[in-house]
Amino acid sequence: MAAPALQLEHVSKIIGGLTILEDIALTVQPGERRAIIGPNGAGKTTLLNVIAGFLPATRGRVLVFGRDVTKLPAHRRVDVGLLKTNQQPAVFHELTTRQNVLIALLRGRHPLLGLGGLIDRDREVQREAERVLDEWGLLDVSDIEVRHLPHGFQRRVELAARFALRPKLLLLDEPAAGLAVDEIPAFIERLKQLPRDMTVVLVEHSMRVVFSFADRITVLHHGAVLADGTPEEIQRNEDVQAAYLAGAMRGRDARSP
Amino acid sequence: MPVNAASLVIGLSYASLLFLVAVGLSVVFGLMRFINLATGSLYLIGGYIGWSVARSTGNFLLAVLAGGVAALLLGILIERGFLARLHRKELLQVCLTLGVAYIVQDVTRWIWGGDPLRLRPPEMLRGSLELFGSVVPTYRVFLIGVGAVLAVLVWYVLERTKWGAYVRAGVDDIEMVECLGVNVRRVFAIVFMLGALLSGIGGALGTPVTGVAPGTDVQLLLMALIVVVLGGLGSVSGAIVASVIVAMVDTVVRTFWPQASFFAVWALAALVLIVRPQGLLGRAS
Amino acid sequence: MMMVEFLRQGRSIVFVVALLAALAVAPAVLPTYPLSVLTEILIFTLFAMSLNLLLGYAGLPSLGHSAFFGTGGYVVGLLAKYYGTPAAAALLIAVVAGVVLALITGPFVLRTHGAYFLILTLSLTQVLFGIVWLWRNVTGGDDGLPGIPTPKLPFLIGRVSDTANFYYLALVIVAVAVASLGWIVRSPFGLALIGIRENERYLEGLGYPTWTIKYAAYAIAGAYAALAGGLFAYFKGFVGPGQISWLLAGEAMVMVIVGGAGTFWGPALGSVLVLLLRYEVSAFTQRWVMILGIVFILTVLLLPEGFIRLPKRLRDIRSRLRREAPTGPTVAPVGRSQERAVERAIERS
Amino acid sequence: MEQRELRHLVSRRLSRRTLLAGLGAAVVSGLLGACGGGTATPTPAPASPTPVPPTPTPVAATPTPVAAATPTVVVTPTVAAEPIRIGLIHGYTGVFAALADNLTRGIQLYFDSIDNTVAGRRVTFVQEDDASNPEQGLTKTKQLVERDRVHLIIGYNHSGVALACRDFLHEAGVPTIVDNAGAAALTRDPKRRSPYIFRVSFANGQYEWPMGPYAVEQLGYKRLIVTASDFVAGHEKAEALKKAFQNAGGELAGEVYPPLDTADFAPFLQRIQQLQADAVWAFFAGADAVRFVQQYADFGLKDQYPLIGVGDLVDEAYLDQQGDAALDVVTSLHYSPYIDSPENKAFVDAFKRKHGRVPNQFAYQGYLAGRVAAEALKAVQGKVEDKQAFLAALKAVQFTGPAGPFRFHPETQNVVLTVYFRKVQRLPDGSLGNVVLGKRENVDDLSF
Repeated sequence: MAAPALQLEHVSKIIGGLTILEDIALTVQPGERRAIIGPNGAGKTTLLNVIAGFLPATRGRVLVFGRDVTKLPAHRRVDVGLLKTNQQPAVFHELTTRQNVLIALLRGRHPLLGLGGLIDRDREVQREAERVLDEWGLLDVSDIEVRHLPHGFQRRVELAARFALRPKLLLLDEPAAGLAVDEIPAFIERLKQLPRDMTVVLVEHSMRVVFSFADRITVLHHGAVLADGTPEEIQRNEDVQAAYLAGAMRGRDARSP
Repeated sequence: MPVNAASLVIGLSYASLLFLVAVGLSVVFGLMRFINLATGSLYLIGGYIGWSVARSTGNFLLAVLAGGVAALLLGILIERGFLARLHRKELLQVCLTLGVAYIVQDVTRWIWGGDPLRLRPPEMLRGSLELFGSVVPTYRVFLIGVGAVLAVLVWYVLERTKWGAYVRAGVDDIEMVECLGVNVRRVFAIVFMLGALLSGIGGALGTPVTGVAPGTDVQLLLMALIVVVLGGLGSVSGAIVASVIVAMVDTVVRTFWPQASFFAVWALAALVLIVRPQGLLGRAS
Repeated sequence: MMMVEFLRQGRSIVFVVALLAALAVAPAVLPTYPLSVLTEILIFTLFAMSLNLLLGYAGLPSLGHSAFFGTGGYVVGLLAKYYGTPAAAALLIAVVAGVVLALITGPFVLRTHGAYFLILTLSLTQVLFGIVWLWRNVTGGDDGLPGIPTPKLPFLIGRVSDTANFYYLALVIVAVAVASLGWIVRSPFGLALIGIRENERYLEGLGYPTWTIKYAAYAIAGAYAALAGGLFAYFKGFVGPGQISWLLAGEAMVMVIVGGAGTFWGPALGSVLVLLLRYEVSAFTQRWVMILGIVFILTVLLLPEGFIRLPKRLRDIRSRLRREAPTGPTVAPVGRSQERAVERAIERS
Repeated sequence: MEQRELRHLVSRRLSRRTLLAGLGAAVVSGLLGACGGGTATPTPAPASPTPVPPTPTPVAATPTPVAAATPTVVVTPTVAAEPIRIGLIHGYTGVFAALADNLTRGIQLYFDSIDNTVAGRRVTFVQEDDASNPEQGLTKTKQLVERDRVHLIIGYNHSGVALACRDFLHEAGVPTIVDNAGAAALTRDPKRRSPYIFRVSFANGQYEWPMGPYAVEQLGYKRLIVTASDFVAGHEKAEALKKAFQNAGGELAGEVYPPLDTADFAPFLQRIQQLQADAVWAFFAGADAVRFVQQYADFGLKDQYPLIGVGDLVDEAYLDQQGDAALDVVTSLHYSPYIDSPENKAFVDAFKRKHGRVPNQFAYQGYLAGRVAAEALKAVQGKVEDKQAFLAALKAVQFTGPAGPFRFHPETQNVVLTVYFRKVQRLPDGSLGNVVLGKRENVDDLSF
């Protein structure tokens, strides 16, 4: 059997004496769509950041496709096919849409940290960027600085740049946040069209997105895994319901230490 | 005897001056990430105006107040005129305040000439007194007193009042304070002006020791920058602690290894930043 | 698309060729004094452009770039004084020294950001300044090292004046250096630098080794600054602590900002403006310091993106007047065609 | 779509190009217009009585108090040739601004006294600011020589600037009178002195060393603490003094070198306090001098060790600020406004009339420079263009000036000084002044 796409072993994160994540174990199989949910302050975003390497784990191991990446910095984890999106779309505001796509495509293409080539001369990457822009319906805005684009478009630019890198494991941090209600169905459709050889881990508040997309759901509560199962199982789980009710009431307190 | 009471008085009196110049810079720095390279100019203005007022009225207290007010006016000009537009644009702030510093430099040279001027302390503070077996100038002891009082005052206002809480919260998280319905801009403006006032008072109080001349602004600016960074941006206690540390290190090095005094404090600043990039009492960003 | 690209490139090629041609014939039309000012402008252009790599592209506000400039100058000065090293070798060693200094200090200064980075680079420069000032036996202290022989291009000796000779030498070196800087900013590395300025973390999330890139940029900027410093020492025939002083770093910073930080030609324009102000205005009035200050302030207020954006700024103002619709201060002005493009894209999706 | 974009681009391209071209043209023409004055100005024919000075910056246009009083244009029937152009270069901005102003006042004072005319030829000035910055100084010197085509340069208050410009002045063969910069090498070092460069002020150490024997023999100090600003000039001066003091049988008790621009001397004074000596010798200038003398008194050191040193410490310009702290300080210098001679009295009175204050050493040096230049010009009947004759005339200049006989050392072309020992005392009018105690004559710059 192939190694799991993502495996967390006893992962803990302590910041300033405060335990944010406690002894998390998680296994995501290749091709799986996994949602991580939980009340505010449960540590979902922290968990994604630990996986992506932006925050070092205090304890425990992170394995991606069987490879131990615990000690690797974030940029090296991209090499094993791991990419993450942000709550606020991770785009470069003063670059154009095209440049945002190019910057992703150009990663590691040229020797000497990229000093060994010229962007304009790299016809291949230009064509590829054109294709990506076309694919994501961004051709019309390709030469506009991203800061001038509406939020939904910025999200699209972010995803286009990420997908250009053909990730094998994609971490989505509240991708639907900031979308208008009527934009959500189309967005779910887009998610569903993601290729099946890609593993997706999703943190999301919109239950509509979660339940129509995820194969399995993990529930975090106070930095620990509360439940793990199929959407149906989670829906029936009483602990989860209790946690959500309590969490909804204490949400704000839980966020600030 | 290596370090005696006199060294202490010297160091602490210098620390008082540094604190007065640096505290405004520090809080403004921390609050608005505003890099004010015209800080030394505020000191210079305070010193020159103080000198002129003392010369024409003979009243030292009036001179100090006038120096503070003059710097305050310049501070208001900078704040109202320019700063409001340059929020969070560090490079432009550097350019702008450097421009202000140039202008102040030139205008003061125009008005007061290039010769060094010195304000004489009032009659009762002249001369020296004996302290634990060392002779120290009375004025230095007075400076320590004033510095300490102002430090406590600033500390109290910023650490113990509601208004100060807004400022401190603003240092950490501006959006949050704005959500509380506080007019952060006004808080900024007041902090900036208070900082200018203190720098000006520092200038007038400092002239009996440092004198004022072209170049005094740059010396004080550089020292203030060190203090601010050592203490940690936005931290009043940091500014107090760092003022004392910088002044004491400077004093001790100068006494025992004068050659090194040229860059001792810079080496100290570099060392601290390398070990603790956020400064001694600053919070990690 | 290919056509468009060709035209776009063509435009800049025309500009560069015209500029080079103008600079090449300058000695024929300019007397020696303006020519030496032009030489100084060329050298400072290189210095400001190297700083721009950090300041404008990578968003690292260094107030200590003169450390590299001065290092280059002192290497050249010391080699000339004690070993009589030929200029080509000395300049090469100066560049290496700049890189070495950057590689040593980089790991320390790159731990910090923003204002702290500014102060830390300033501190390091001050420490170097102190060393140079105090090490009188070797560096000449505040008097500096005078009497550095100015190198000449051998095949031009006797054909043009010495001033013109060194001008051509500087022109060739600066032109090559600027061309290579042009390569750097148009390379994926250059784009990555902007990414670091915009959001270092996002770039890291795309798999870029951001720290290494910053380190490399710091070293590259150090190399170019040292080259400029070495040239400057040859040009002036002496090197002194003023060339390592933070005030010089501040002036370079101002050149970059006044010209246009983060734009390729901005620093060149900035060095032209600042040096002309310094040398020409001071010939007319002692109040030139004040005038310089006023220019800084006006630039910040009226042309925050630098003089290089003056044409664009004028266009913006014109189009705003035409539309008579005041845009809010926080919303950056968007061209009409851009708005339409966004609308069109939204409709289609 | 393609086409529209293209058109858009082309129109943008055109407007950009025109703008760029415009900008470039503006820059270049600005450069030419601003810098090219030298070639743009036609040399006036010798006979044409052109009242327009060919230089863009006659001193009369600058707002200094000196200039304001200068008669703008003097057209006398005797003016037959184009004016003699003298370049004045000092650090008019920056830390040494006041010093530069005093030097210029002195120069102006002398030339005013001869109606800015020598041997029937008018003298005009081009004033340039080197900001006491060697890089700027060199550029400005080139500007004076290559664009303004001055016949003679008077200036250089800063050693670094003078050293930086030395090679250029030498190679371009510009007759130069240094009126302050003391860098010893400029005249003492046979490899660095130049037949074109003269110095009317001093070489560092020249007026300091006589204090050594004077302190031992006249003041009776056997042990001395030496303190000076930590820069080259400070060390040069201190070295000369130390050597002379030790040769005279004195002993050094310690040395302290505070950095330039020390805001607070207290720690150094602390150190001095811990040493055992008969007196303290000090060299500080500018703001440092004011602070040092004041803080020296504040810490009660005046009662412990008498303060002696160089004249810069208690310059007439600072005495008012230093007040009683300066009383009884004994210094050596090549000038004092209280030298009792008719020449000095005339100079002091003239200066007082014009500027309302007593001249200091810098005003005196400027005055000397002006007079030396004028005397040499007179000797060649104003034919400054005959460079060799003019240089020979400069070398031969001799007269009795405010501080006694003036002449250059034939080998070094540096002034031979009369060094005065002075003491700060309260004058009958209640102000403070450096009263002359004694003097040492014929001190040249090879004597130490």
